[in-house]
Amino acid sequence: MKIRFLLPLVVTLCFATQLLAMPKNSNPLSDSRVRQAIAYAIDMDTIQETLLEGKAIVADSHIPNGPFKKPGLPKYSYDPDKARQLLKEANWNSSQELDMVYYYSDQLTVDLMTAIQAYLSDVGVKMNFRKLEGDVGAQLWTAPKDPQNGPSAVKWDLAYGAHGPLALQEYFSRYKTGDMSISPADAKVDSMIDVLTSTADIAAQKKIFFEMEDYMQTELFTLPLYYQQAFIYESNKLNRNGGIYGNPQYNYDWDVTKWTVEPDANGKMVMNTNTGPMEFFEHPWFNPGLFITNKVLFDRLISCDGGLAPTRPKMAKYYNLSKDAKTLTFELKNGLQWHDGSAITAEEIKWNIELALKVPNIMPIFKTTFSYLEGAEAFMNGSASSVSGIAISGNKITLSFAQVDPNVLLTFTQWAPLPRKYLEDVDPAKFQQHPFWQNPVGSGPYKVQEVKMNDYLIMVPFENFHEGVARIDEIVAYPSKDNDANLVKNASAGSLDYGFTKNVADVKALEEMDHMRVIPADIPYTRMVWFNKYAKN
Amino acid sequence: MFVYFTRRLLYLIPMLLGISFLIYLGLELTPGDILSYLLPPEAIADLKPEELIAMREALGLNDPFIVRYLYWLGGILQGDFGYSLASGVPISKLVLERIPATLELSIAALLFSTLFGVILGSISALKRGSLMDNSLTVFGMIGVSIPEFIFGLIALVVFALQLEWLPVGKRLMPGYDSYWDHMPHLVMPAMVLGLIMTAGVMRYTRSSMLDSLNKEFIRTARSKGVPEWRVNFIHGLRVALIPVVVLIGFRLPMLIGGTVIIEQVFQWPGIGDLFVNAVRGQNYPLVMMISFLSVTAVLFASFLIDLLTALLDPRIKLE
Amino acid sequence: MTRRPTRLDKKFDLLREKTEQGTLKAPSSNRALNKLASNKLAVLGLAFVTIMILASVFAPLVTQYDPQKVDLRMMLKPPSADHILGTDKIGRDVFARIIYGGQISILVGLGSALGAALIGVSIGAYTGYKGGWWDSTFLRISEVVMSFPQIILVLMLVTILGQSLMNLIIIFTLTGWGSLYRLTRAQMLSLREEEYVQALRAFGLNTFTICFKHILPNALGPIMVNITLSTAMFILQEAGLSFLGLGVPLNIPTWGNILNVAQDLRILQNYWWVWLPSAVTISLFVLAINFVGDGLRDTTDPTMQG
Amino acid sequence: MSADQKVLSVKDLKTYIYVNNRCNKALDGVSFDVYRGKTLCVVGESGCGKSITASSITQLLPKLSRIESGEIVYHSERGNIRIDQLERNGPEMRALRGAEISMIFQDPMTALNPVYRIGSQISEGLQYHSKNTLAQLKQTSIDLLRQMGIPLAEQRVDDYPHQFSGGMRQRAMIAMAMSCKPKILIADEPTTALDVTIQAQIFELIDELKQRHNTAVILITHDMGVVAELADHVAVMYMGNIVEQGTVDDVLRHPAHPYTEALLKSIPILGKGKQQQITPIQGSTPDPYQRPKGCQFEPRCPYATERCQTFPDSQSISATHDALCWHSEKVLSHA
Repeated sequence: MKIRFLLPLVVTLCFATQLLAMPKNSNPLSDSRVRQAIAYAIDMDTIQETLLEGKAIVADSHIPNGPFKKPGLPKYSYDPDKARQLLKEANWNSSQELDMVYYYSDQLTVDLMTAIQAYLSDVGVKMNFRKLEGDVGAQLWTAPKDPQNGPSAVKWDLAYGAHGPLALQEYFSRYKTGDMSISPADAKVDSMIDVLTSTADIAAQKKIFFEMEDYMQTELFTLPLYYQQAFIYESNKLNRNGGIYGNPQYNYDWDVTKWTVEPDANGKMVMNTNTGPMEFFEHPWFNPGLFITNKVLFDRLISCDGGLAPTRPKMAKYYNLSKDAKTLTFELKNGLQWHDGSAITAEEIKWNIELALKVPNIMPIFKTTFSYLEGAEAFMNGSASSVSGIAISGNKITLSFAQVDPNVLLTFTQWAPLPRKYLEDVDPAKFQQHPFWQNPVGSGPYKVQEVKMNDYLIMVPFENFHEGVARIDEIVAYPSKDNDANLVKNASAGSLDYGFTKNVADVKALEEMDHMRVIPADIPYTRMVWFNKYAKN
Repeated sequence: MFVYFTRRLLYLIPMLLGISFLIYLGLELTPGDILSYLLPPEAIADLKPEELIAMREALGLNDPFIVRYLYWLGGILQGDFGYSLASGVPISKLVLERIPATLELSIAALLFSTLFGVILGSISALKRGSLMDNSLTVFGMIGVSIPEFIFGLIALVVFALQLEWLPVGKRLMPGYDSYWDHMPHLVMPAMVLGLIMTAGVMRYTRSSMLDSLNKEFIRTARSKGVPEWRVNFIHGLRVALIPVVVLIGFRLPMLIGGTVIIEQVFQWPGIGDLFVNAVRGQNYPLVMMISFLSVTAVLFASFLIDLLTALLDPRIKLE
Repeated sequence: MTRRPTRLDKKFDLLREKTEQGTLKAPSSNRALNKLASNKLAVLGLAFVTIMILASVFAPLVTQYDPQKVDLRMMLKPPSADHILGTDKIGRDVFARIIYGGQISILVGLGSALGAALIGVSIGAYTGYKGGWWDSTFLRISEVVMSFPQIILVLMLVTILGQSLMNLIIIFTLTGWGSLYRLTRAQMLSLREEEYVQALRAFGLNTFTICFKHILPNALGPIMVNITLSTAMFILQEAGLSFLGLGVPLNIPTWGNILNVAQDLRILQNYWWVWLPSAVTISLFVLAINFVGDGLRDTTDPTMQG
Repeated sequence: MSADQKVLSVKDLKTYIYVNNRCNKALDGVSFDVYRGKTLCVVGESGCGKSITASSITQLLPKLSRIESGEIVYHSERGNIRIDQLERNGPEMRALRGAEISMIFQDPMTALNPVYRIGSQISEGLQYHSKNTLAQLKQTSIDLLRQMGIPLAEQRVDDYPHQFSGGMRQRAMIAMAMSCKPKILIADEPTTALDVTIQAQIFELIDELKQRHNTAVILITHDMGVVAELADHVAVMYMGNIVEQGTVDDVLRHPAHPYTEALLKSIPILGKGKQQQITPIQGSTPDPYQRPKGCQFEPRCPYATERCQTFPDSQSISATHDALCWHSEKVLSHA
């Protein structure tokens, strides 16, 4: 519908491509030449080698390297002369100071900002940076009332940050007119996003991705700096016994049940790790795999490979996505149990999906998938008591979608159902605050044995796990966030057997330890500089 | 005496009321948003403004100020310290869980610093002007001049990582059954915090002892022909201790403050750690309650110190 | 049975000899200054503090390097003839950063101490002299402020005001005035009973003049001591806050921020020149200030003799 | 006065004080004797060295001072003891203090330890100089307090010093000093800090004790009235020297030193009525660091001559009476 309405606009705009290299408003950053000049001014290769110690990949698009990335995208390799020339063409006013913001509190970010500042000043662009405090989200992403002309509702000119979505489409879907604080309405982008988010066919997806990447990178809507890698570290005591490595921030077929650890003096296999709960167990619907607890306490319907491509059914006996990608059918395995021994039913899965629709902070792709279900809208606004698009018969669940979601299978590789009987009374707005999250009951290969909230968490194998009982006797998780500040201390002291980090400095230190090994993993996690292209007042 | 202390205790009430109001007022002015703590910044980027507003409303962040203050105060009076915004866990539970750790650390550090400070300070005063006195004074000064976290980190690298004498940090570990099992974990944080505080106690004991040794009653004691140790300790130190105890009372806030940084260095799961996390996460109720409770603790402890001073100094009973 | 000579005896013999020969110099007229000068540690401390302040103020003359000049190809180089204290993680000259960092650290320390003194002393002097309602009000307020563990109050205010250089100075000032207030007030309470004050009052001088012009100068000794000691304390606190990531924004070089990289154990263990010089600088500076403060205390405190 | 009655003789005692890197010759050759059951009053202006004399005898001198030369001999039952040669706080010295020679200080407010009960402070010396059980010690304290005329001694023995009035504290101090029945009691201006009405009571008490126990008393005072009342012998001190000494009769009635003469003229004598002429001593005490070359009193002395530029020898007026003045004859005849 929308596409048909927008088509004439796209055509008109195609004529205007010549005009694109002009400032669109009073903000010089709306001029693509200025943005390109900034890109040329920064020597990302040197930064990658030195500051990032080679532990990153220089980016030439939002999208990480892989089949969905168009070969030969413009790279903007370091060329200060070109930068100066472009700035001259764009009549850059050298007295203007750009205001750059960021929200990380680590030393590396400050160092990177300092380096970028130095590079920019080299070509005659003044830039000052500051860390955002307080309500970061609002300061970054408040969209202007008038998405066409602005003025900008945020103060900054440049923002450094990262985007690491689960589905590649999300990299671009956020540029849709009215959603973002930085880009004036662009019909071409809108129309491409519409195609992107409604195509399930791989070939068609590739085509539109290529098109989109090319447009975004040529115009340099946003400057991708580098692709962050994740670094899995393991002690030499740990053996995955053939289990594969993959994106450690999400769930994949890592076969944790087969892992072994050198037994301790008592003959017990104990694996020490971090990301244990600090005040509560973070629920798995927002960060499905960032914490060890969410990985091993909960099970998913479908499994996927290390690159998160769906591969096989897991809790499901089988699954089937119809040709038009609008109907997904599962059948649950027989005899599935929660950790407390009660049965997992198909009815419970339905209740879970309905709850997920009402919980405000869940992972965006889950939200998208569920809200595309038939009758989801009616259920959300209260006019229906249940979602009509979910049909249950015995162990079989049939999901009918009103709209095609290219990531529907991905959702079910990450989304974990929860036991209904503990959460029946939950207020969706305070989902995370429910007492359940002090000692959750799940369906994964490990279950909670002892929670000592500020000291440690002990998890032991779930004796009725449907893929066999796990071999490691105890997983001990010490409390930390996903970027564990005490990682190096604890690893040197030998009290960490598994974990992952994105902190380059930590990786270097881990690599220097004889008893640890580090395995880099490519993840969709792009660090970039956003340009605020709206006019400011 | 009973009247004096009852009065002293009653006096705490308006004080605490004032403090509670100030704390609440102060924290209301924080620009932070609990959502920034609940969600990583990347995630907020993906949420729509109306979703953000709905989430704020649900968390009760939109009531008028005085209403929120009265609710809060009323809650405290009924023993309801509110709930952590992050987890929904009662704050009383969170704090109670952490109290043993902080109490352990601060009492150990307090005992250590008092014992060593008083002993070294007295030696310094008795050997005034000697090499011993001068080196103790200089060491004490160096001690208070090194930032505590550097001191802690170096101790950690040397004793935990290089020599492997002591655990690198944390408190309780799986398999610890007896209360004493985790004592090796306590050694380093308590020593580091204790040593930092020792310098102050030592310095103060020295000057108080010098003061006391210059008093007339010291000459009186000597004129009776009693041995020197008795003159110095039973008469000199005993009187010198009174201001030292008062000073330790004054330094209690410093002790609690010191735990904030030391707990971070040694992953000690105490109140300080909880507080830093709460500040970073702008978890208002938690920050408010911890501040309030720490001041209450300080006031109550100084009250106890007053009691102790009265026991040490018979002159106070008349007042 | 003769007494064995002690260390003191030698000193006594010398003094006695000089007295008998009449060669003992009469002490100079300014006893306090004389005493400070005879305190070697205080003189040494004063010299170090002065050198550091001068070096910071005239930083461009001391070092040719720009403290913010990034050279990614020169990162983590050990001390050499070019970079006498080596380079940091992004190739900046560590020596230059310490010298320039001194500007901010000393500004924070001294600025906050002076700010606290301004508030504490003026309130303490006036209300201490006047007494009455204002006096008891401020006494209560100071009690409230001082019963907070300082770092907790500071952290609370950091979250309220946000993290910036100016805010930090304001926060330190707001949290630090209590002790100076108490001190000044106590001095005023005893001095206002002195006879010369009664006399001034009888002359009909106004309160303000008596208070600030006639009494306050007599209380300056202990106040100066307190200001020096507060300066040392604030410099240490700045470092502590940097450690928590809640101090001066990381992009501004301060001693605390330079030292903060020691949190990275790899730097702490392998690249001593990145953090140790700033640790030593902070410690020496604080130590020096403490020595000066102690020296000042000894000279202004008549009960300390010997 | 036979020699066996002598309990203490001080000969040519020099004690110097070294404060602020200077040398103050506080006692510059002091000699006197003390006799059993007699009171020696040492008089003089403040700063003349009275208290230093007292603390030299017990070696309770300030830290930065020392006995340079001279002798202090204590004639004990076991023989003579050279006090000046004992280690300051050594065991021999401690054995004398409290037991044989005890002291009462100027200010009873500060001389008692504020944190201990009166009783325990009184018996503390006794505890070290004799073998007694705790109960005995307490009983002795009570008895002593009662002897000192403190009512309800059984109760007051458990009081703290701050609960006592000034006079009572000084009584307690005396009880403390007398607890071991010493041979010599040194009272260093024991009443200066007390009310006038209490002063007389304290002196009476000291006199009574002296008579009862045959104790020798060295009373340091600047009150000539007290001297007239209590003293057997008088020593007048000026700038670190004893300028005149003798029996009370010798010194008060026949002063042979211009300073004594001036001192006596400068104070009113009770009962002489309004007509008496009071003449203040002219000039002021010199700076101890800028002493006159010869006679210390020379700059203020009406009798001063050229000769006074040299330090005078001691002039013997009679067997019991000496003065340190070239013109003592003149002074004597003047009076």
